[in-house]
Amino acid sequence: MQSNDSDDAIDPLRAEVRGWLDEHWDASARKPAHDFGIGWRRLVVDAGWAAPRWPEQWGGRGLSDDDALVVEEEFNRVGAPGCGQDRSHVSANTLLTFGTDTLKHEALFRLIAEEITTCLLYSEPGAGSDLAAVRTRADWNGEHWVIKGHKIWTSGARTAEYGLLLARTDWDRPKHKGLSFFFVPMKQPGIDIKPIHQITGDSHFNEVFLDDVVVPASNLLGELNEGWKVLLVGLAYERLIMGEGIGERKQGSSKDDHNRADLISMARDAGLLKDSVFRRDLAQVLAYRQLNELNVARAKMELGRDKSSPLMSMSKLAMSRILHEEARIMTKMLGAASLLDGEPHEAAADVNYRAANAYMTSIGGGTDQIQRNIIGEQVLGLPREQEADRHIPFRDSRSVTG
Amino acid sequence: MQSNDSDDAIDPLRAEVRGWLDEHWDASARKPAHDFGIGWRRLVVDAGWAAPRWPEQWGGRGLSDDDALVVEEEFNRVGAPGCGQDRSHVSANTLLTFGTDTLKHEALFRLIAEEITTCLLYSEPGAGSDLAAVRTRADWNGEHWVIKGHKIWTSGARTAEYGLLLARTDWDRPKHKGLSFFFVPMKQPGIDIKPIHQITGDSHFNEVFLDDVVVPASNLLGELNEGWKVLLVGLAYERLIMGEGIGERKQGSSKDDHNRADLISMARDAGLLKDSVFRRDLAQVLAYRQLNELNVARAKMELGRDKSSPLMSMSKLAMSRILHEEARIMTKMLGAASLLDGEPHEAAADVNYRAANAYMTSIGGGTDQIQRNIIGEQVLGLPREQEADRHIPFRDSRSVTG
Amino acid sequence: MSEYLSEEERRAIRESFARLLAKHCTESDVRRLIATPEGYDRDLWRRMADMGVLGLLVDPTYGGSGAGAVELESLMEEAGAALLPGPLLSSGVLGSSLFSACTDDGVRLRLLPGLASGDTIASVALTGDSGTWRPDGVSVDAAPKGDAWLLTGCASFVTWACAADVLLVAARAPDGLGVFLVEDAQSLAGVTALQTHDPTLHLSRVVFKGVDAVRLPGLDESALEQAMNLARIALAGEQAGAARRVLDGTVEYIRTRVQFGRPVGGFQAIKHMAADLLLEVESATSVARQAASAFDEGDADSNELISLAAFACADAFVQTASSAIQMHGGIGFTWDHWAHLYWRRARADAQLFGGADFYRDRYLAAKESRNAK
Amino acid sequence: MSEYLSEEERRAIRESFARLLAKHCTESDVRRLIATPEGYDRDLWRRMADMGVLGLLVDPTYGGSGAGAVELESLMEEAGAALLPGPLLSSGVLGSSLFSACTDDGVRLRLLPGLASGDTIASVALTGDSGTWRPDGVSVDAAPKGDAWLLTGCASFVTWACAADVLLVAARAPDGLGVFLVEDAQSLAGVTALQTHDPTLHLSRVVFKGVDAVRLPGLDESALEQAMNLARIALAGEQAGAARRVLDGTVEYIRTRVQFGRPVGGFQAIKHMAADLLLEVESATSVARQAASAFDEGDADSNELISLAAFACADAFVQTASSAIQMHGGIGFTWDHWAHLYWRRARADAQLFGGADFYRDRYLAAKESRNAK
Repeated sequence: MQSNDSDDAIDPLRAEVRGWLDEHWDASARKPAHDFGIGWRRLVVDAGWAAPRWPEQWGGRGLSDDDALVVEEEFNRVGAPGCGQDRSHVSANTLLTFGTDTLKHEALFRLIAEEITTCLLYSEPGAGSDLAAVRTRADWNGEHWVIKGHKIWTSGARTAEYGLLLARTDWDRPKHKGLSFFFVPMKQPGIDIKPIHQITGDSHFNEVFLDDVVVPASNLLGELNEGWKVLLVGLAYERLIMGEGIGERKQGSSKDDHNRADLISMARDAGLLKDSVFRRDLAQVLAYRQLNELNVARAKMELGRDKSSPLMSMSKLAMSRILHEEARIMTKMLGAASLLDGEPHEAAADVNYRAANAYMTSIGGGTDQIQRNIIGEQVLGLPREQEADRHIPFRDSRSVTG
Repeated sequence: MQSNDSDDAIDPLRAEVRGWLDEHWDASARKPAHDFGIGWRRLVVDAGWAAPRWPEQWGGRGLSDDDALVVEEEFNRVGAPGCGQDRSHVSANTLLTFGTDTLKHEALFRLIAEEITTCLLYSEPGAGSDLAAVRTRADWNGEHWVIKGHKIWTSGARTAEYGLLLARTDWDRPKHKGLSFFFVPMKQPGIDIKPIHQITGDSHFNEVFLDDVVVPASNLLGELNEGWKVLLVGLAYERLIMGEGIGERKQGSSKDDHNRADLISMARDAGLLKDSVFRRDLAQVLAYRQLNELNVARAKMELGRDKSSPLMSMSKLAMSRILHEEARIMTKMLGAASLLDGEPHEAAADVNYRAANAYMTSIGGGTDQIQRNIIGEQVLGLPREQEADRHIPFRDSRSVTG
Repeated sequence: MSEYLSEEERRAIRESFARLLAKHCTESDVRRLIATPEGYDRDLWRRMADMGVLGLLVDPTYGGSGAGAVELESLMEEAGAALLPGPLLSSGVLGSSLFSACTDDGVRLRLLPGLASGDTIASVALTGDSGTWRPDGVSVDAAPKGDAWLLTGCASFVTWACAADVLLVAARAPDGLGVFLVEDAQSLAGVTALQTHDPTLHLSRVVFKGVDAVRLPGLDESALEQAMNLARIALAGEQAGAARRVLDGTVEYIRTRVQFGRPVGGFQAIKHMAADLLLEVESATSVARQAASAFDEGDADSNELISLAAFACADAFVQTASSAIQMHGGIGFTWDHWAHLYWRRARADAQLFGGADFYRDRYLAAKESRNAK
Repeated sequence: MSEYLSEEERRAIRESFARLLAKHCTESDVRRLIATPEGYDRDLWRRMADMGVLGLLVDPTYGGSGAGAVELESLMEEAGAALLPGPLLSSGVLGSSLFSACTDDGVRLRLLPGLASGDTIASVALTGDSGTWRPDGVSVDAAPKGDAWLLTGCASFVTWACAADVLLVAARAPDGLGVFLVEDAQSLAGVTALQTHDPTLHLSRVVFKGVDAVRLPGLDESALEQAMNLARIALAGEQAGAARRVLDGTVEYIRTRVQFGRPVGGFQAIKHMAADLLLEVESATSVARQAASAFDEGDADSNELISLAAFACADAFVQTASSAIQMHGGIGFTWDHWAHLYWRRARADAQLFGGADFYRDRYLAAKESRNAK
């Protein structure tokens, strides 16, 4: 990976990106150089920089991973957003891989230009860790798919243009074999969205009730009854992102996006840096975080930036411990003050929020227990957990029969 | 429970025990008052004090639990051994409950007089946690039982008069339903005893190879193929005893029987009692032990002295943590000195022995993991672990087919 | 143990209290109370008084039942299990035991009957902004002013001052710590309600700018410590009882919640968490009860046991409530589920009267001094 | 990273070393060596020299390969995995780096070629009976005696002194800590072999009653610290490699050991232990390697990373080896099983050069000073 900036050795791609950015982006003001009549991100999409690894047909430039990183570097260098969607945009990548051309034409460019958003309609009250037990049904009425069911843990449901839906299309097959994956247009009747109040106080998530919601044939992703495969691609991404600590953002709260705790400064302010008991705990918590960062860095180095690795699958589990332990040590720092909460007690509110929000990582996107199963089975090759209803028709499963 | 010592209120039983002891036991010298021509323990047996709860026919006095405790108190008061076998002698109690009269006449009195010992022939290389998977076979040849198999983790095999053996008598029934329980005479050909060298350096245990060993019909305990039930009685006892910390005895080593570590004195000698980091760890380890003692005391108070209770089943698990943590903190106290070992480095040898020997409690008599299953299932009523071969003929189980 | 209550009476009052709470302090009652400014149920308070719960520690001479720490701990297990909000610990434990220890019979006659009958509610200010609940954390000064005293300074984390008729204040007098009575607490200026993490707990900060108060004779630092010890035992009982309730509820859930075709409690990861929690809950129960009994008996190891109870019960409740959320999965992360209410109480209880590490050290110090003998 | 070894050469030497160990340092080899007085395999030592392992840190001028911490760490992962007994750390790391830092080219020319070829074995005495491996733990004094020096005092926990031809001694001179050379170490009086808990490790205690020695110029406290840093990195690599091997072996066992009709690795209690261990093992690997790379690059955070590696790798190896015994059940409790050999090494490695808590504090101190900037 090179980041040689000397002009004499500059490669043509880097020169091109740089030239384009010089023309379109005002690096000092951190905004577009002119009013181009369209949004900045759409401008980036049109230029082919939003997803440079993608084929040209879908707005990309068919670049190699190394070349795409050159593009990202140049964008980062001048602080211009909009690049790297081919690496980080879960829904768009899923659509690119599994979608029909009709649907791609309809949604792909708007997604990577971030003109529209999506939401995830995966979990159900009866299908949490056991996602393949979903009972939301999709039936073909001769014209289009008709959806009926109850989803939960959906963030951004109200603003989303599409919901990525996992639904059952065949009840006579085993649980994993009768599922299909849809892009559901969210702006239609029959969709009822009810916020979930979390233990943090936030309402980041929703329940979504679907009652005779219609979906065109072209919005089926992948093959009929092969929805589980489509889903796995998205889930792998979600875990990877959580492992890098993005899960600790206070999404939906009034706080900053990136608020990693500066534990040393906090400890110094609390006069605890001379307390040897506290020092040991603090050192261990800092170590957990740094070790995870080193693991992630090594994984990226060993395997290239956008491939997954055994290390990545451990990262979410590590992050769960980090967030719980950080909240614990911060509570200790505050002592009795952690009894308080709310705006007048900012430090307490922050600590208590973190303590509750840590469960978002240890439960959301697969509980710690499920993560350990995955690591044990998929990384270490240990025998699968026995699943009583894995091979029987889903309609005979205890999820249906109770 | 009364321990009123004033003569005017003394109950007749207490008076009788006291009188007997006055006559037979020299409390100041802690030995029998005279040479009675037989061993002290046999004297106690003959007087009916060794197992006072038992029926008179088998050497007891048919006393209630409360009355038996009076006898024990009086024996303890003057430091006389030999009482309480009806509470603590696992083999003898098993024999009393399940044995034939022939076998009882042959062995019961000698057992509680401690003239003979027994050993346990339960575990096998392929049947550790899964004890019901034993493959040692017992076949009836028309005259007696013929035993063939390989047992492991047997202590005291060389000196034992009898081995308590779990063997398979029916291979066509499910694993738990084809086992029988025998008292095997150990002093006979066909029994080969090979010591196991443990990680502590001790050789407390043996492997026992049985090759056409013969056992009379009267040495079958309980019904044919009902050996699992007989076994459970013994196992419950073993766990109870480990939970009270008897497992931390250095059996087979040259050290004392009761050598609970005096961690506070050790810490004081090591100059660590002023180290606040160390103090916290030390306090926590002391707490683990004291909490377990309080649990055991409460269980005894709530349920009477020789009944089992949910608390008792947790005690072995607690003791496992206690012993491992004590070894850990003692290692910390020694620091670099724990690199050493052997006689010239007594403190190091002790710590390193304890660190290794802690596994005797966390693995022996049911691993911590098995204990948690038992607590979860039998105390909390959670669903049983699925056991793939529980309901199939044992000869079709993976333990046999590989 | 009490000279006044028989074993049967003790069991009977615990069972009655449990039934009362099962009826009037359900989860929905607690949620309803959280939304009210008072934060507790005056009717239930009255019923608790009628049942003898409020006067438990008060001598029969003053209308109580003259029971001891054993009875108190036992009832607090029920209060914890039900997540009872209100000034029981403030008024029924700290207030009652301080007034009872006061050597002025006039004060006792005037205050204790009201405390036992529930007509008077006491709140006790024990610590300053440091929130250490140690003598050195007291930041109110008391200066003599004729026969009376003048209080200056600040107390914080004062439990249920909002509900109090009388306020007892630990303050530094020229001759050492003392306890001072401020009557008509509702008209006291300088009381600020604090927003709390545990919505079932009401706390206030009180600033004293020369407040008139009466010094309670006989209440020195050691009397204060005795009252604190009773409060620690009560809190330990609350924690043990609450932890047990949380475990029971969680076990019930994992027995019935089906995933992967079977109840999740059948999976070892969950089953073993439950087994480990049971050990913590049983240990908490054992030590809370033993600390109470040692206190009543005046045993030499009672301080050691009280410290052990303080951190073991705090840790057990926090661990149980924290694990319960994890074991419930997504549903445990929702506001409408009961788990986080206990989790908040567990976090709060772990701070009241000082943190676990403080008591761990105090426990070791007590063991050391016994070991040295 | 080295200027002399290419990426391919580095990979090649690691693979060759791994093959060599797979052939000559099997479990039965280790058990055989444990029973010998020497405790290590002289033939294997020679082969390691031929392969360039012993001269890894030695400049090509003196017959070595002039590699750095990155290569060292990488080979130590293999050495740890194979439980290699012998003076690699003493001679190949501490000895080599101290002699290399000596400013007297004559000393370098005289000693380094022998170290690289395996003909000379060095042992380094770094700490006294306190076993702290800190400057204040040095309890040998050096007094000038003409051109030479006289050593008095005592050093302990000296690794592989029994095998050493030359002994390097950290001692307190009038102008501060220095390093002193005692040649013909085999005829040195006052060396006592210590019985060790880890039978693959040989330790001695050395009493100096006026022993003649040569002071090595250029070796002050900071040179000593640099050599220690290399040794810490090497030890971290050994721990990471050993922990990985233990986990691999344990996973292999639980994949095949059948109880209750299925492999025990299918039970969550065991599977999840393995998953948690993998996280520890991967973290140990990451930090050992990153510490090596930061050392070679002279990064500002290299001290921080070395301290982090020291405690994280020690803890990871102890945890992995301890859990491995538990996961094996009864068979893991037998002397004939390999698990306890690693467990003993893990416990020993966790004490060498200072315990985990010391490094945890040192890590925090390093982070503090970076945070303050």
